[in-house]
Amino acid sequence: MRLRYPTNIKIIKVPCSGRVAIIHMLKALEEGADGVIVAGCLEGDCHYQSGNLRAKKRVIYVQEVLEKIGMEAERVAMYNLSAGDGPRFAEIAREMTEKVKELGPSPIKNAKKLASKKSKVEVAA
Amino acid sequence: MAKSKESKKVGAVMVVGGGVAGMQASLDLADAGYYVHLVDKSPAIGGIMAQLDKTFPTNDCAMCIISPKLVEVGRHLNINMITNTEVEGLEGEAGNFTAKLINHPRYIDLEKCTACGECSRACPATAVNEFNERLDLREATYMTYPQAMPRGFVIDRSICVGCGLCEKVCLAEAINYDDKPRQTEMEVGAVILAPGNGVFDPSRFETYNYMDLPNVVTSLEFERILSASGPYQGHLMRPYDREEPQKIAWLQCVGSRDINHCDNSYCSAVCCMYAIKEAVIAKEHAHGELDTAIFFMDMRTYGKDFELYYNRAKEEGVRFIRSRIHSIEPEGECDLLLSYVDDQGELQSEVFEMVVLSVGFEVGEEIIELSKRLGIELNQHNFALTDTSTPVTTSRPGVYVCGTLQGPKDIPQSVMEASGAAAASSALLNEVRWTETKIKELPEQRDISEEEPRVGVFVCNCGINIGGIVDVPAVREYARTLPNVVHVEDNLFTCSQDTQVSMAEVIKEKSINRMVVAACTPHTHEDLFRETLLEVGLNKYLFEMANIRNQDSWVHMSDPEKATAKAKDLVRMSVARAALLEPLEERMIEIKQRGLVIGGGVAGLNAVLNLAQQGFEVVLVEKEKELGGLARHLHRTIDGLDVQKYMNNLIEEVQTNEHIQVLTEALVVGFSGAKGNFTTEVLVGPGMYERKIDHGVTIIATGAVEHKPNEYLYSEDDRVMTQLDLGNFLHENSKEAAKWQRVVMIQCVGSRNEDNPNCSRVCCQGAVKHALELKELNPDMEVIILYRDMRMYGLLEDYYQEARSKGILFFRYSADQPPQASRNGDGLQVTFTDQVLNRPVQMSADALVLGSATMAADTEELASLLKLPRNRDGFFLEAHAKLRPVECSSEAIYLCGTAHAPKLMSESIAQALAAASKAGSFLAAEELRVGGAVAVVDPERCAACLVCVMSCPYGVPRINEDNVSEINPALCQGCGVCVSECPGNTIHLGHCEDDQISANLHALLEGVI
Amino acid sequence: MPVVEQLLGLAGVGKERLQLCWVSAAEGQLFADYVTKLSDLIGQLGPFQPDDFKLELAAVETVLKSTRIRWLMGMDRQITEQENVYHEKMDSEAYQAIVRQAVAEEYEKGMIFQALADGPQSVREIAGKIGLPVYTVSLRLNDLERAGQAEFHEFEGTTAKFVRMAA
Amino acid sequence: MQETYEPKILAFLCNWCAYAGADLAGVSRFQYPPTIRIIRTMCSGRVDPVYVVEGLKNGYDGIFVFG
Amino acid sequence: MIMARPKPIEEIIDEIKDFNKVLIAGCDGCVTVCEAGGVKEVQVLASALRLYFTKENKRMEIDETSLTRQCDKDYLHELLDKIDDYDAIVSLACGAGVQFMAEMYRKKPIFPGVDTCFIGVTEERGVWAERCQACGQCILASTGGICPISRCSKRMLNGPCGGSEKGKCEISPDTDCGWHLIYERLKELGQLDFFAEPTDPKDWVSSRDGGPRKIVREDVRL
Amino acid sequence: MNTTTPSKLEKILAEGHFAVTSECGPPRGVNGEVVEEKANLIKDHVDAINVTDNQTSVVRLCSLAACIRIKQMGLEPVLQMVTRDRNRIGIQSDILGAASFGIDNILCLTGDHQHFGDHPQAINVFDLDSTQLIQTVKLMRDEGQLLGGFEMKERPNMFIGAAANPFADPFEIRVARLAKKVAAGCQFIQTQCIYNMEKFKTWMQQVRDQGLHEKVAILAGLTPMKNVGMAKYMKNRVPGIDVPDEIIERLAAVPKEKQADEGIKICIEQIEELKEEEGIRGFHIMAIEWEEKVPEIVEMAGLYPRPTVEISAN
Repeated sequence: MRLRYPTNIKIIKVPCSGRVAIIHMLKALEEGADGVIVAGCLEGDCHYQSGNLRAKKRVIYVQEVLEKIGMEAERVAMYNLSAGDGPRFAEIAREMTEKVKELGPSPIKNAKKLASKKSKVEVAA
Repeated sequence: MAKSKESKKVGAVMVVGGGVAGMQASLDLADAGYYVHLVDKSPAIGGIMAQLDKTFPTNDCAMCIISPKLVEVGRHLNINMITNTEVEGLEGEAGNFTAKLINHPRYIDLEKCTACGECSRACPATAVNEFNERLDLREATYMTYPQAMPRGFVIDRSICVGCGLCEKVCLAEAINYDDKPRQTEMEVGAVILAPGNGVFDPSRFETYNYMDLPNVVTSLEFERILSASGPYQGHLMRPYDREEPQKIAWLQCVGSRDINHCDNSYCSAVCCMYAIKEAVIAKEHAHGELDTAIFFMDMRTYGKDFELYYNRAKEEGVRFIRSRIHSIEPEGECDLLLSYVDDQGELQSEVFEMVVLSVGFEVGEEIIELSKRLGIELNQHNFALTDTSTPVTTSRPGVYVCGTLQGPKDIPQSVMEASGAAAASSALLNEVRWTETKIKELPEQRDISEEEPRVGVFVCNCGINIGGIVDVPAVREYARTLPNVVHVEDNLFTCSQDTQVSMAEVIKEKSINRMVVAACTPHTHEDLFRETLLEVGLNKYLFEMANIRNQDSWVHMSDPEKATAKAKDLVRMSVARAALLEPLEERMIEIKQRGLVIGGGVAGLNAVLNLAQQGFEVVLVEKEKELGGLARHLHRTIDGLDVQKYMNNLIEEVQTNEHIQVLTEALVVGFSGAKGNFTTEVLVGPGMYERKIDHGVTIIATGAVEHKPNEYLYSEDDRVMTQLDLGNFLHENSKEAAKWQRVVMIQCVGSRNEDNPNCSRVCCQGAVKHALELKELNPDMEVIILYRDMRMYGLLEDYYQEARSKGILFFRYSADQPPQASRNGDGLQVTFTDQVLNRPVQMSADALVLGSATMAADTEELASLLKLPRNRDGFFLEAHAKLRPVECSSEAIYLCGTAHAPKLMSESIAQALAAASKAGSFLAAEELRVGGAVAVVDPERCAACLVCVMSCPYGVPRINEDNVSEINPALCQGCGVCVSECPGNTIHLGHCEDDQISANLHALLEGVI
Repeated sequence: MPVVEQLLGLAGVGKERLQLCWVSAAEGQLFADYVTKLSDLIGQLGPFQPDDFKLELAAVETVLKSTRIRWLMGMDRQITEQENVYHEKMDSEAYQAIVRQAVAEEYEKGMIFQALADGPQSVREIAGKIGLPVYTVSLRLNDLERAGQAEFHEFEGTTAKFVRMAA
Repeated sequence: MQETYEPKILAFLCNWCAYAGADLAGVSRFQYPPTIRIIRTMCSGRVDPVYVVEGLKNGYDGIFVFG
Repeated sequence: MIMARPKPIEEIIDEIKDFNKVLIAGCDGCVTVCEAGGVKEVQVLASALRLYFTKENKRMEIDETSLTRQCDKDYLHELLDKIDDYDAIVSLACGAGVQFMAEMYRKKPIFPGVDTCFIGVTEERGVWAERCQACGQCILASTGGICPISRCSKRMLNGPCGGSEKGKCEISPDTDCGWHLIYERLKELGQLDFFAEPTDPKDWVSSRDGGPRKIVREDVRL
Repeated sequence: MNTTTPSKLEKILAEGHFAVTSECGPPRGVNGEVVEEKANLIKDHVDAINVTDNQTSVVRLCSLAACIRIKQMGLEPVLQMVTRDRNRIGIQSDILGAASFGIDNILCLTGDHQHFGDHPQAINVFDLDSTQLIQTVKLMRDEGQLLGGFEMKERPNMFIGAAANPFADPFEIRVARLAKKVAAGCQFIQTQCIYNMEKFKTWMQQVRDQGLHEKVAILAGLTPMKNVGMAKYMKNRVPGIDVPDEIIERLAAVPKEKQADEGIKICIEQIEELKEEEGIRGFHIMAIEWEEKVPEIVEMAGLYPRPTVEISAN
């Protein structure tokens, strides 16, 4: 339908949202992602019956961990949409991009940049 | 099986009409080993269903259900889609026909056309878009709908001015102006007619002045308005000024049950349900409060869970007004005035902002012509003439019919009949199975485990869809710099046939062992590329797709630089993941070539007979002493079939067929194994000795029972009887019955109340059948039927018509004021409140006949043994109400007859044939592919903590003898939940390993820091 | 020229303001007469205020720039005199009708496109501004949506607002 | 409308016929109102309909095309 | 199985914030079963800690490993060569594992990553409940297989106290009263006479109160 | 019932009078006089005064010290002891201490869980439970032995009592437990405060069926209600108390200021009713923080004046 949404979203295909483990979300943040979306089917419509419910619980767990270590919990979010709902996906993409923009770049990214600059300096010195 | 000389039968079938029925029949037959020619007169298959927005009763979006079927038919090796073609004639006899076709010119070569859409964007000529029911325009070169199959455009000569612009813009040089109509002939063994039907054109109703009031639309137009791919992108707007209507009315029976405007006296069976659906969905779409009103005569929601749907609609505020609107007058600038008489008899008039005409089915001229050309007889409504006991066989042997040409019906019924027709043709052509079909020989798979990953990257322009926005050459050059990449190339259309061939060569030449294609969505093209890999001897899982079209170029059109950067990221991610892809082999396991049918009623008998005719060994298990089930108590069907005679020779045929083994007085006590290899334990005969049966498929046909009412003095007075009792009574002593002066019948006894909210579908026609019989016995007997809704759906309406003309009186009662049966002296009395006079009426009766409900048989134990879900009322749950009505959710177990839901005998037979067809197709494959993208447990690190056992939604993981967890590849659905839950991280999911995902992540974010 | 004339008519500017005359190199006199006659005619018509036709002119411009109309105009002779790609000749009257129809459609689309310039509006608002019947605006707006030049924006109560999109 | 108002008119003259005709008018000193401004084009075919609109938008009261 | 609950992450952060190189050691035994200390939890904890310290711009290296069990010396031995290049270790094993590792690697600070709670059972996925206090002298024979020491909040040996209500313990409506269960079970087994005579005070020597305990079995010892 | 201990309470019961006991809660501080004031309020109207031992796990002046004070006032204290706070060593040494001061009534309780009190973090002991405490006191009195087996020269001679809650679920165990306590050596019982009459009567009936009412003197526990709020609080918050709705409605029906008197009236009616109940040998009136009302209740219930019994000094 050629709807438009910002380019910041990069999509990884998994068989079911239930396949996304907590470690995947944390690793993404560790590698410097500013935000993580886990998108699953509408509740009750999951092809694998309860995959999306597991995903929801894991996202909540990651959000709690983020809060505890002083990062914004909204950087990770769970969305549910149906396969036929193209506009909803575009809406989600825009909404999440806005939200993450407000939150600003991920502290990890800056820290890593700083660290790599420092290590470069050390090497140079 | 070599083609046997003496039978000159042809192992191919022609299916006429590519709607949902045509597609289902083609798929069943192709899987069962026959070559299918699917002929459709329009440029794309999909039929009416493709135009629908949502479908009742599940409210799934029609496109979401039908597109997998479309892709499957489009890609199936043994289905040859011939679109834009009509059938000229058909000679020959069953098993060996010669069909003459005319292929109308398409002017676009389907091989080359990649559906990029440039031509239609440039085309200057426009015409009314029939797909969107004339709500908007379309160009001369068009594709009927975005997901059309075959994916290609067509030029509509009637409006094309021939300016040649499309040829100029078409990069694929697919346009061919001197395409000519071609005559072709082909040999087929059987023909299945599924041309579907047109809908009634309401312009014939001057009083509705449909033509000059834009806000009066047909139901199909309303479907397009609601559909997300429709003219208004799914926003609820009325055509005149695109305002959101606040009040919409639906007028039922437009072009059905009507003899003065048109001669369609039949009921179109689906309009009530789709009107309710459209009202409910419209409410969902509306922002503010939407007042919806349906004007109807009888609310005919007779199918499975239809009544629940009707009740829920009432709860959601849909108003149901029992009156037929005569005319629609314009009011103000564009509103509409309807006037009607309400229940209390007062004249009411209301102004609506939009009116939807629920148009019924009508057999179009073309279809009538087609039927004549193919030499099949039509009944008085121009539907195909079929017999109750053989619902899918036409008057011409070897030619079968299914779908709406056989009679007005809804999608599940059409799909059932489609499978039924497939079963019938499969039985006819059983000896020449697998003779015409092609099987793809695949070269030996190269063992690449030792090799270093050598990744080939193929970036696609997809015409200008990608190339126009993303700088493809830059992406290609960027890919060259990525690790493990040994070859990069970009091409105009990677999915076109010639590119596939060239890619195969490149792979061989550079011994590439991983392939990354940056193009469109894996959903539509992954299998296509995987097949190319197989053809070149590579394991099909060594393939990764970067979606740089649907998820990049198409959605970032306004920002080419960022889109190109994103494309590079996506390619980098895919290359990183591709390097880690492992070859996954799929094991073939043998399917036990025997079927098991549980339940020996009319459905079970038909299923077992057809399976046998398809050449398979079948065992029939029946817990009663003799076969027949509920049909034993029926004598005559409403259209005159002598049930007992039919049942007797059916049973005789089953017992004499050497492929069938009948076990009566047999109770199922054990059930184990997986699809293709079930083992069932049965206790047989009075001696209850145990028998173990190994079989590949199971068909459930456990039937239903008649509800024994506990009201209306049923058990206290023998003059009060159920319809079945009356059937037996009439059969034995009809003279006695003739003496009756007055017979009162009460409908909906035990149905449509709290504990059984569903409608039992068959009691209305049962009552009318017996009423007509009674009138024959004694014309001046007074027969009175008290009903809540007369649900004489489809062609049954004629009998309702006949009953009224013969003086049978019909009185309506409302659920909250049911009739009372009482006794004074030894006379029987019935009192009820007449809706028109609104006063109680009391009358004596010689006999009181109750239309009692059809309830589910007690299958508690069987359901738990087979782990089959049942709904609240005890009927078995089908896998999908619309598209898989005869399959259970667990594979290779099929369902038919009244075990699924109450239904007419002819409908049970159709469903039985459908179940036999599905079972036949499954068995015909002889081998089953399992494994591949499934979960595997690494035993060393398994702490046997049972987390996987507890978290798998399908309960597949088991702890084996050396107490570590084990996952049966045949049952694992590959969702990967256990992989993420396992605390020891010891479970691996083929093609979606943790390291592959982290490689993806790492590669993505590598660019960032 | 017939197309431009039709457009000027539609725009309410009146086709008199555009004159086409044939003058050979030798007919200096004829040239002068034409000039005088026509300038009197224009004189009677009075000054032409471009501002009160701003919208219409912009619409005419878009129509004249649209590939569809230019291509139809360009191919007019080819199809009606020689033959089209199907090696058939179309009778020019039918072709003209098609062209006229196309021009009218494109003009209405152009007007709506211009009207949408100042922010999201409903069908009725557009109709009011450009003086076309509501139902026509609704149909043509749908064409714009199909071509990606306009898009449904949002609902204000029950009224749908549409907005222009850069094609 | 009184005569005194001076209409502004834009004229496109094809170089071979009309333009030459106009020159001839000049040579023979035929008089015609000074209201027109002439643009020479190689052929009247070159006159793109868009120019007509451009003219009107920029304030001309009339457009002549001489082929 | 021994049941444990992952420690709140802020506690672990406090434990290791002054070090630069830390090893997270999981255990594939009981803590994997109760999803507190398995390989998955090690990865999640390590990743979360890395997130925190990177955010705080503190150079911190966190490695992950997991041993088959931490209550056996030879498994602990596996860390011998690696241990030196770490400043500290966070062990996700149960209390026994953490202490045993501390005993073996004397100079390295070993921090607990989980809170070991009790010996118990998995009632359902995600719900674990206590069943045994390891009092060293099992009396289940006389209480119908339900232990009052662990199931009664007052460790009473003689029948329900006055505070039990509707079969639930006085301290909370969702804790079963141990003695109520015992009484029902005895009634089913027809052993109500066990319930009748009073039980003498218990000899607590064999329980925790008798001081840290050891089991020495000469039959298997060399 | 012959008297085995110097306890005045035992003598009164032995002579068949209705014994009346009450309670006084020691203060949450050091001021011992509070105990004395409370004792003075009720000294002529009761035969013995119970002193609670850290009731509801709330730290208070210890029961032993309070009992000593009451003894020195010449009154008859009943030492309440919970097994929650002390292990068997502490318990036995306290019993010896009490006996040394001539305190010769002891009420053996298990005690409320520390969860309710002001130190939920505390560890609870429960080395013994109430039944085992009865056995211990009996062992010390009859065999003169400590649990560890040591033979004592002088023996504490105490009249042993315990508590019983006829209303706690499951109902049928309650009588079995009472039997257990009697078997352990308990001589008198003070029940939980009674509001649900029929339930109490069915309990008493079962007690009588097993003939326990001869083996042990049952004192009916009563607590007058101050107002409807207190009634609701008791019903919902205090474990093991069954307050039927009629009582709450009766209190609610009366205006605020009248509710106290209504509470007393109910208490008196209960006493009258329980007098007829066979097996009831006395009343234990627990008027927490309302000791001044006890005399009024005792008088109005016709239990005044108290019978005098010659006390054998021991």
